[in-house]
Amino acid sequence: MSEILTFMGMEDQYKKYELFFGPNHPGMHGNFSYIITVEGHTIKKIDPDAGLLHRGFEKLVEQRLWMQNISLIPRICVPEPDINEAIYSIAVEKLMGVEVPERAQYIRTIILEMARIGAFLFGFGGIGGATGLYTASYWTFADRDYLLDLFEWLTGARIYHMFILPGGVRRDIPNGWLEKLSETVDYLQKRLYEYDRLIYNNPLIVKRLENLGPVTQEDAMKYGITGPNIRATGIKYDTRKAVPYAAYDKIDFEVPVQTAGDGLARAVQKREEFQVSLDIIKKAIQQMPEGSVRAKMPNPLKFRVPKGDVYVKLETAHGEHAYYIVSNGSDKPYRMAVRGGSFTAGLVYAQKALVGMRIEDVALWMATMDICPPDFDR
Amino acid sequence: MEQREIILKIKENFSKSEVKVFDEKQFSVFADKDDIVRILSFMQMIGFQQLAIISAVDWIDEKKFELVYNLFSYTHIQQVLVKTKIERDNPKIQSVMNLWEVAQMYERDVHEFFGIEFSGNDDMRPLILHNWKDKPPMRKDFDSLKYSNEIYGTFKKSEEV
Amino acid sequence: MILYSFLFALLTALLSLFIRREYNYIRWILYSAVLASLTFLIYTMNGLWGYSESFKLLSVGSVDFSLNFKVTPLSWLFSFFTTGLSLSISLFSIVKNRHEESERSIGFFWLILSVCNIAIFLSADLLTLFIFWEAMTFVSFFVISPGWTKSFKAVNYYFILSILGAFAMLVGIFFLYSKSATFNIESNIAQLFVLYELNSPQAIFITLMFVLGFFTKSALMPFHIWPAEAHSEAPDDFSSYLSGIMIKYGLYGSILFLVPLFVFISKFSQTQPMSNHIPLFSHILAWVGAITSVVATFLAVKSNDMKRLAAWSTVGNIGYAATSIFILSSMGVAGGIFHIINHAIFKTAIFLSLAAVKYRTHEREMHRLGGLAYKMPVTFLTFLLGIIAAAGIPPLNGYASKWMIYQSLLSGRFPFLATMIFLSSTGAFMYLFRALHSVFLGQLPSKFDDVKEVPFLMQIPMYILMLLMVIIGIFPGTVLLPVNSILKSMNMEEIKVTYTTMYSMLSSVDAPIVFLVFAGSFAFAFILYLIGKPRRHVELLDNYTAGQDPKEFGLTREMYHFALKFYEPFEHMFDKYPRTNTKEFYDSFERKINETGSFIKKFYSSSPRSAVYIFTLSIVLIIIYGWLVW
Amino acid sequence: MLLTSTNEIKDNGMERILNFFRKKSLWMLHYCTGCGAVELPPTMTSRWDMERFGMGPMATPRQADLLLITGYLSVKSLKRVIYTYEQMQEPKWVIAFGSCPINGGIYYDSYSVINRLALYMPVDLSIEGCMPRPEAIIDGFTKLMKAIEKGEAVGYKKYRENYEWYKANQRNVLERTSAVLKEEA
Amino acid sequence: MVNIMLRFLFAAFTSIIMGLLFMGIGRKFIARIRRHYAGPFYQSFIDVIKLFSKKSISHNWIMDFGVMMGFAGIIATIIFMPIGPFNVFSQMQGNIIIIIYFMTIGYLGMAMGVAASGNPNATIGIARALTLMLGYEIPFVLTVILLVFANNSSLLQVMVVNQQGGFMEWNAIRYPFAFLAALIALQGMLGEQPFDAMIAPSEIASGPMVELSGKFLGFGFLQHAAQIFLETGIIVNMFLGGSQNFFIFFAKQLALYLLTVAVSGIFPRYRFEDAVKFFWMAPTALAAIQLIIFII
Repeated sequence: MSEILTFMGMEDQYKKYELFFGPNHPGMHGNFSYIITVEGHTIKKIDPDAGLLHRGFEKLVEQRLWMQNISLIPRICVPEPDINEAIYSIAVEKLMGVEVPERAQYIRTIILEMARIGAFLFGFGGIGGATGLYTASYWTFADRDYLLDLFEWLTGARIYHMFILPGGVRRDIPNGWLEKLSETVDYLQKRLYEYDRLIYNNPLIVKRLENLGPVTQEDAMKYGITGPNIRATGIKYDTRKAVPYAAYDKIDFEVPVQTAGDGLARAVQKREEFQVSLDIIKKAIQQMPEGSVRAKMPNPLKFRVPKGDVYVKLETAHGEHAYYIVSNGSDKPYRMAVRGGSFTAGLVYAQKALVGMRIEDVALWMATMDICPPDFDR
Repeated sequence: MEQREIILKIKENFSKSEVKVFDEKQFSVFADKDDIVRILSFMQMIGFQQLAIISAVDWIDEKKFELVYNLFSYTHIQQVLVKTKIERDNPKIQSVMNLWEVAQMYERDVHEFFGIEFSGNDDMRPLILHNWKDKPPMRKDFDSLKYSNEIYGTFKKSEEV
Repeated sequence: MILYSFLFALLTALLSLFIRREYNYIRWILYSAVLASLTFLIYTMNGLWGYSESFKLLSVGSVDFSLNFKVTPLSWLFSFFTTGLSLSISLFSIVKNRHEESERSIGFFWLILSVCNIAIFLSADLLTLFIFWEAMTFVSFFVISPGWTKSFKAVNYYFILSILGAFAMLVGIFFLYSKSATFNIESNIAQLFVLYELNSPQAIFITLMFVLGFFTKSALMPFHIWPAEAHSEAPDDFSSYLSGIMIKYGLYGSILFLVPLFVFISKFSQTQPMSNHIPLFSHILAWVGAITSVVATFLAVKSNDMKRLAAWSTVGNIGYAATSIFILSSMGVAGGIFHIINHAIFKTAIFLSLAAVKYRTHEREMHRLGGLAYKMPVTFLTFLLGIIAAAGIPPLNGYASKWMIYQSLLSGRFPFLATMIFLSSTGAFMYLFRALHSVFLGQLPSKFDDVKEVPFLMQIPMYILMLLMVIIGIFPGTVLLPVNSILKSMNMEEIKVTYTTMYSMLSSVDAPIVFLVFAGSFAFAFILYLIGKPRRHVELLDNYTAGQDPKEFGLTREMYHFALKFYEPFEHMFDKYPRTNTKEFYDSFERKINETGSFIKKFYSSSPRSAVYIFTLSIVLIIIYGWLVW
Repeated sequence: MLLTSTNEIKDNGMERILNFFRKKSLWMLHYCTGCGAVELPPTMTSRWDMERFGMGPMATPRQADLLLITGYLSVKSLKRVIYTYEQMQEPKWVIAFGSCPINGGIYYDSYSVINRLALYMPVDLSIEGCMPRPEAIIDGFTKLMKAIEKGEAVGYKKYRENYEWYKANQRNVLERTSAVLKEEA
Repeated sequence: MVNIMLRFLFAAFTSIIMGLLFMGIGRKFIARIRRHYAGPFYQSFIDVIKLFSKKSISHNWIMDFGVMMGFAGIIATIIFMPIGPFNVFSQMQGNIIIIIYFMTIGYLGMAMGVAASGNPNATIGIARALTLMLGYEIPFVLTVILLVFANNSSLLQVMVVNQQGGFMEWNAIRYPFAFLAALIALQGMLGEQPFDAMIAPSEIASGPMVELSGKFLGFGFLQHAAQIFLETGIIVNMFLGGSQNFFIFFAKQLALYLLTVAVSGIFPRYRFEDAVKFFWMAPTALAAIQLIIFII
C-alpha cells in the first residue's frame, strides 16, 4: 500500500509544478508570497508564506509610551495609514472615557474618508495593473496625489500623518483647506465618470471580473471577510452605521450593496463606496461645526490609561481593521493585538478560494479582495 | 436579540462564566479553560458567525496566559470577547479550528508568538518568523531591544561604509 | 529480378530465424544488409520505366491469376524512398533490439513487410496489389502486437478496420474484374470510365469501395482513430516504419487509381450527369482530407503520450497530402506526392528520436520527461529538425511541399480549404513545440541525471535523416524532378521546377536563397551575440523563483517543470459543444466493434491458423459473391 | 572588515563609455520590500513620471539593474533580497530608502528587523526620509546616475571582492543554530 | 555577392533602427494617453546598448542558440519584405506564404530558447503565445488569401504595384472588412493589449522574458523591434499601398503602430482562450465576409 502511495506521490511530482507568486512578482501587492501548486494552468493548492513585512508591532508598542505609539502605528497598514491612528485614539479615549469635541470628530471623518478614497484609488489602479490596463493605474495614482497634497497641507506629510491623536486631532484646519478639498472632491467626482468609462464599463474588464472567485454570504461571515467585500455579497452591514464612530452618526449616508459576490460585484461595490465617501466628505464640509479640536488631555509623557481592555474596529477600504488593546494602568500599553482587515482573506480564505482558479486570476483576485500584506504581517 | 438576552442565555448555559459589559455593543465572557470549545460552539450557534481574532495576553505576574476569542454577530451586531486563562508553564488548550477554519491560522500565529499549544491543530509550521531559535517573542520576558542589539548590532560611525 | 530479390529476402528472413537469441544483433545486421541491397537494386531501376515481370500463380479455367510487377516513375519513387528509410530504421534497430529478446520475431516479419512494401509499390495490377496489401496487413498485425497478448486491444481496431478496408477494395476489384475481365490498372480505369459514361450506379459503388479501402489504410477522416492506437503501441522503431511508410499505401493507391480515374473523367467526359459530378466528389474527398488534418491536430494537442502525439501528427499530415491530391491539379498532385515523401522522412526522424528517448529513459508520457536535450543533443537536433520540417518552417523540406500545397490550393481557388490547412499547420507547430518542450527542454528530472546520448550506430540514421531534410529543403528539385516524370506518366501537365527553384502560377521560391537568407541572418545574430558581454552558464534551478530560495522550499527540478495539460484552457474551449466527432464517439464505436467482433476475436486470438482460415474463407465467399453477381 | 573600498575599484576606460548608457536606462526591480514602496507608484506614474529618466519597473531580477530596498527589512525579507540581488546581473546597484536600512530607524528595537543593511549587501545610495517623498526618490536617482557616470557606483564589485565578509554577516543573521539570548538561570 | 550582402545589412539595420524608433515613439505616444511624458524617443536605443553591455546568464547552449535563432528568423523574414522601394533581391521573392512561415522560425527560436531556461513561467507564456497564434493566424490568413486571389499573385511586390493608382486603389479602401480583420490580427501579432496574455507581468512575471538577462533580453528587445517593423510593414504592403518613398513607408508603418498602441492603452488583457474565441469570431467573420463578397 505504501508503495502505491509513494508512487502516487511521485506521479504528483511529475504532474504538478510549483509557481512562486511573490515576493518579487509584479502581480503581488507588497511583500508577500503564495507558493502555488499548479497542474496545467489550474491551481491545485496554495500555501501562503507571510511574515516578510513582519516588524513586531505588537511587541514594539509594549515598549513605548502611549503617546509615542502614535508615530509608530500608522505603518501597520500602508495604503490607508490614518485608520490606525483613529483606532488607537478611539481605543484610548474609550478606556479613559474622554469626550472628543465635535469639530475634531468631523475632521476625523474627513481624514478617514480621504484615506479611504486614496485606498480605493489604489485599488482601482491595482485592478488596472492586474489586468494589464495600465492606463487606469497611471490615472488613479496621479489622482490620488491630489489627496496626498491636501494631506500634506493639513498635516505636513504625504503618507504617515499622525494627525489623529487621543482626544481629538493634532491641529485645526488651515484657512482655505476646506475650499480646496471641495474642489478636489468635485474633480474626483468628475474623474469617477472617466473611470466608469475606462474600467467599469470596459467589456473586457467585466469579462475578466465576472464569476471571479464568488464569495457566498456564509463564507464571508465564517471566514471573516469584511468591509466592501462582505457588502458585495449582499450583507448590508457597515461598521460606520452599525457601531458609529467619529461623526458618522451625524452624517446621513447610504450603504450600497451588491448581491453577486464575485469579482465584478466587489469592484463595483468599491466604485459605489467611492461615491459614498465623496458624498460623506461633501456633507461633512457643510455640517462642519466650530469649536476646539482637542479635548483636554494629560501630559503626553506622563499619561496613564486606566486598567481595562477594549476591542475597537473601524471600517477601511480592505475590511475591518481592529485593535484589541489591554492596559494594566501603566504608561505603556500592556498588549495590543492587531486584526488586519485582510488577514483571513489573504491567509485562510485564499487557500480555499484560489483552488481551481487559473494562474492569471491570482493577481486579480488579490486586487479585488484588497489583500494588504502589511496588515497581516504586522 | 438584545445584549441582555444574549448574556442571560450565556448565564443559563454556562453558570460558571463571568460576563462583563463594556458598552451596548461589546461585552466579554470569562470562561473556564475546559469550557472554551463548548462556549464557543454555543456562541456560534446563537448567531456569532465571525471569529474576528484569537489573541493572547501574557500575564506574567499571575503566571497565566489569557486567550481572547473575539466573536462578532451580524445578526445581533454584538462584539463579544470570550476569554480564558491557562497555565503559563504548560500552555495547552483545545483547538477551535473545527468551528471556524480561520482559527487554524490564528492559532498558528498565537503558537508562534506565545508558544501556546493547540491540541487538534497539527499545522504549526512557522508562518511569520525566520529560523527562530529563541523563546517566543511576544512573551513578556523576551527582551526585544537586547535581542536586536545582540544580533543586528548597533550603529557605529567609525565603521567604513 | 524483382521476384528473385523478393525470394532472396524471404529466404534470408527464414534463415535468420535460426540465429540464436544471443546474437540478435547479427540478425539485424543481416536485415540491414538485405535492405541495403534491395535499396540498391531499386536504385538501379531508375529510368527503366516499363520494365515488368510476371509470375503465374494459378489458372482457373481459362483465367490466369498471376503476380505482375512493373517499374513506373511513381512506383520507383515510392519504393526507393520507403526502402531507403526502412534501411535507416533497421540501422537504428541493430542496437535497439540488441537485448530485447521478446521481440525477436519482429525482424523476421519486418523483412517480409519490406518485401510486401516494395511489391505493393511495384505491382502492376490490382490483384497483385491486393494480395500484398492483405499480406502486409496480416504481417504488420504480428509486429504491432508482439507476444500476441500485449497491446492486443489497441491493435484490434486497426486490424478490423484494415480488413474491412481491404475487403471493400477486394469487392471493388472483383466488380471491376467482372466487367473488364482483367486486373490491369489502366484497363480497369478505362472500364470504370465507361461505367461512368453509362451512368451506371455500379460505377459509384466501385469507386466508393476503392475510396473505403484506401481511406481506411491511410486513416482519413471517419477512420482516423486507429494510428493513435496502433502507432503508439507498436515497438518504438517499428512505429517510425508504420508512421513514415505504411500509412502511405492508401494515398499511394489513390494516386495510382483514383486520381488518374478522376483526371481521366474530367478530361474526356462526354458531360454525362454522373461524370459531371466527379470534380465535386473529388472536392469532397479533399475536404475530408482537410477536416482530417484539423481534427487530428486538435486531438494531437490533447495527447500527452509522445508517440500518440506523433501518430496524430501523421494523420494530420496525411490529411494535407490527401487534400492536395484530390484537388486534381498537377501542382496539387505533385505537392501531395512531395509531401508524402517529405513526411516519410521527417516523421521517421521524429519517431526515431522518440524511440531513442524511450530507449534511454523507458518513458513515453511526456510529463514524466524533460530536459533531455542537455543530455542527448543529437537526438534533440533530430527532433528539432523534424518538427521544423513538420511545421513547414523554412528552410527544411517540409516547407517546400507545404508551399506547393498552398500554391495549388490558392491557384485552384479553394480559400477555405487553404484556411483549414493553415489552421492545422499552425496547430501542428503548437503541439510539436509542446512535445519539444516537454521531452527535451525545461527542467531535467533528477532520475535522468546520468542518461547518455544513444550509441553512435543509432545516431547514424539520425544524421542521414537530418541531412536528407536539409538537402531536400535546399534542393527540392531532387524529389520534384522525379515527381515531374510521375506527372508525365499520368498524362498530367508537368510543373515548372528546377533543382533549386519551384514555380507556381502565383509566385516562385528559390530554395537555396531561402536557406542562405536564414544562414546570413543567423550569422548576423551570432555577430551581435559575440559583441555583447560574455554570458556564463548557471544551474537549472538557479532560476527566477520570485525571490524565494528554492532550497528552503525543497523545490525539486521535477516540481519546476510545466509539461502536463500544456494547452489546458484551449483544450477546454470546445467542451461546451456537443462532441460528435471526438473521442467519445469513437470510444463507443470501438466498444460496439469489440462487442460484435468478440466472436471473431476468439478465432484471431486463439491461433494464427484460424486467422488464415477466416481470411481464405472470406476470400472464397467474396469470390462466390462476385461470380453470382457476374 | 571590508577588504576593498570604492575608490580602489572605480570603473575606467570602456566601462565609462558604457556607463553613459547604463545611467540613462536604469531598470528597477518591481519588488516592494517595505513600506517605502507605497511612494513608488506615484513616482512611477503620471505625476512624477520616472520614465522620463529612462527608468521603469521590471518583472524579474534577471532583467533589472537596480534593487530598491524600500525601507525596513525583516530577516525573512533579507534572505529574499539577498537571493534576488545575487540573481541580478552585473552591473547592478542598490538604493536603500529611508532611515530603517541605515540604523533600524523606528524599528531599532525590533526583534525582526535588521538594523544596518550595509553589513549584508553593498548599498550604493541611501535616500533620507521616512518615507522618502517622490521628489527625494527622484533626487536620489539622479545622484545615483551621476555616480554611475563617474564610475563610482561599484557596489556590485565591492560585493564580489568582499564576498566572504558579506556572507559571514548574512550567515550570522540567517543561519543561526542556537538561541541568541541565553536563558538566565 | 557583396552587393547582396550590403543590401542584406541595410535591410537588417533599417528594420532594427526603425523598429526601435517606433518603440520609442510608441512609448511617448501611449504616455500621452496615460497623462505623462515618458523618456526621449531614442530611449529604446539606450536600453538595447545597455542590455548588451550587461553581463548575462544562460542555462545551456540551447538558450544561447534559441535567442539567436529567434532574432535571425525575424531578420530573415524582413529580407523578403519590400521596404518601400527597396528589395534585397532583384528578383521577386516577397512570397507572402514564405513570409508567414518564416516568421514562425522566429517564434520557434525564441520559444525554444526560453523553454530551455527551465522556468515554468516562461513555458506558460509560450503556451499562451502559441495558442494565441492559432487564433490570430486564421483571420490573417483569410485576408492573405483574399489578396492573393485579388492580385492573382502571392508576391507582396505585385500587391504593392497593383495599389499604385492612388489613395482609392488601396486595398484598405477596396476591402475594408479584410483590412479591419488584419488590423485586429496585427494587434494580436504584436502582442499588445488586449492580446498580451503571453507576457502578462502580473500573472506570469513577463512570461518568456522571465529568465532573459543582459544580451539575451537585448535580443528579445531587438526581436520585438524588428517584429514591429516586419508586421506593420506587411500590413502596409498588403493594404496601404506600400510606397515608393522610404519616409512615406515608414510613416504609414508608424501610423499603424501608433494605432495598435492607442488601442492597447484602453484595453485590459483577454484571457488567452477568450482571445482565441474572439479571433475566431469577429475578425474571422469579417475576413470571410470580405472573401465571400470578393468571390461573388
